[in-house]
Amino acid sequence: MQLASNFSIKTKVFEGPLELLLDLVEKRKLLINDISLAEVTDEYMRQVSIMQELSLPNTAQFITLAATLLLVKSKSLLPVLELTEEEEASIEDLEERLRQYKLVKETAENLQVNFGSSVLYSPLFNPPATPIFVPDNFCTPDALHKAILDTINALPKKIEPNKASVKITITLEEMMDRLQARIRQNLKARFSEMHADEPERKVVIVGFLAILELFKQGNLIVTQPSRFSDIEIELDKGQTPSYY
Amino acid sequence: MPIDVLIEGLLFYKSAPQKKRTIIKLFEITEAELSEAVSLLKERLSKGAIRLVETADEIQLVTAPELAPVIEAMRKNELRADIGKAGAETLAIILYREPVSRAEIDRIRGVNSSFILRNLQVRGLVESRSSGKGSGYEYVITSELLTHLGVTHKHELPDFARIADALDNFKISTTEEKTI
Amino acid sequence: MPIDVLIEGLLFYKSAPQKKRTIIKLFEITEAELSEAVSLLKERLSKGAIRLVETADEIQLVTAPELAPVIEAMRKNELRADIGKAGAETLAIILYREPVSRAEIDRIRGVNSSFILRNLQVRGLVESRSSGKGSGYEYVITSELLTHLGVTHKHELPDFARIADALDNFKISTTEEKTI
Repeated sequence: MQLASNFSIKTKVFEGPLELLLDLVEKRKLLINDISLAEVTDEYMRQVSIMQELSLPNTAQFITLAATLLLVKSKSLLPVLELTEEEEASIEDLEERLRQYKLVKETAENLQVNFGSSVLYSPLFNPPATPIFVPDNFCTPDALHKAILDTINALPKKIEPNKASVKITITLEEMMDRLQARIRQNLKARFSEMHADEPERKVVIVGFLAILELFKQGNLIVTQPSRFSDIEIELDKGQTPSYY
Repeated sequence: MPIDVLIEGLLFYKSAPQKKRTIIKLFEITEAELSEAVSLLKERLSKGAIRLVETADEIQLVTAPELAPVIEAMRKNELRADIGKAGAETLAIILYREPVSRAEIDRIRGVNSSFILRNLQVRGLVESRSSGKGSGYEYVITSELLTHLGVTHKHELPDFARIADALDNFKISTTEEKTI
Repeated sequence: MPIDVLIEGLLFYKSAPQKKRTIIKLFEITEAELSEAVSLLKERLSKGAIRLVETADEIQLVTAPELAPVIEAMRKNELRADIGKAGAETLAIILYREPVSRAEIDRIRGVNSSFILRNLQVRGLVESRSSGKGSGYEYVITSELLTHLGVTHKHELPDFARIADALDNFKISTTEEKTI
């Protein structure tokens, strides 16, 4: 109980992925573009993995957006990365959606402040003191029984567990661990071999990003002999002897 | 704001006769100011559909006499029409749940029921009474309708227990969701 | 009798929002005649305490904004309603883009809005109607919403045209609905 309340104080609860993403961009006072999105990707992934650990509802919809963010980040770390037309479109779409959501959010803030501050009142209703009794065909036990059954049938059903078709459940951290272990064994691995048996495109992307992260941290030597050729990965033994 | 506008707003909002005494006190004006404002207001309203009627003690806004045939026809039409599916659902909720607040009726139906409730009251099918707690009203079936339905005991209503259960369960599940 | 007077009488007698559709049928007038009469009525009322609120579908008589403090004082310590952050976002989308489908609202907010929409309908701030094309529903604002925002028409909201335009002009491929 104590823990839970501490958590809610420290962590803002985000209703949706756009809200979280916009919050991250605005906290850094950035404009909405591919550069700022790449910059907040790590933090976004971190927040989503926290949500996953806490098994918060609706985490799946955050992960869908994460896939696009990872694309953005991969491209920014490795400009030679070729994206398909569809992938390019999904990135542009994300930027536009974020701009649109930003406008909605700002408009909503004004609306919330104004709501009820100066009301135009409609006249009070004064029920008749002695109404005339006018029943109709609905005023029978059977008709009203049917009406209440219709009402009960129309009640909203309990919210079903999220059945969004997002299968990806692997986090960035898990991926990095797996990758390091494999590299330790093989010392030199090829990107295409490493992921040949991964059927999910998104998993490949996460894996690729993990490689780039390790590269950035200096744990790996990544070489691509020529454009479009396979990427070779080695553990940088010289710099990180502590791995042995 | 001009006094005649203030008075017009008050009469319109209350849509019931108001004591002149009360108005004088409320707006801190003299009797002379009131009668001057009333003349002004009568004059201004004369081109529209609304009239101000005045007795020794009270004033009130009403529709112009020329409109009487139109209004009377509308009233008859309203009473001749049936209460409709929405009316029947609202009435059924009150029958099975009474006494029940408007908020709960709205929550069960998923839409705002205030105008339907007015219609049911005008037709003498339900009545509202102050709920005791807070400022809210709760709705009950009129004794005329109960007699008309031939129901002496709620438990005689078809499916009474099962329906009460279903509505109770819904109440519980919606009060748990505090997501807004 | 002039149509604007007839409409004023109807609105005053009903003292609730009336669908334009219903008025057109009742008085056997055209849409153009209705909108001309509404303009005339608005103009005539502008000097008094009563205003006409208008949405795409309905019109209603209410008190002028200047009277708000007077009436609020009469209603005593009534809590000011809050619509919440999620409610405000959903309202903003409907207000500036109506008529708008639930799928579109969900897409813009990036979350499922069905629970919030039900809540807004219960409060009478928005309404759903069948979209005409296909089986879907679309959401529109009610005059009740405008009365809470203190305007008689949505175009009176600050920056209305700019925001509505901007929200329309984002280049987003609407075929991609996988994001929810």
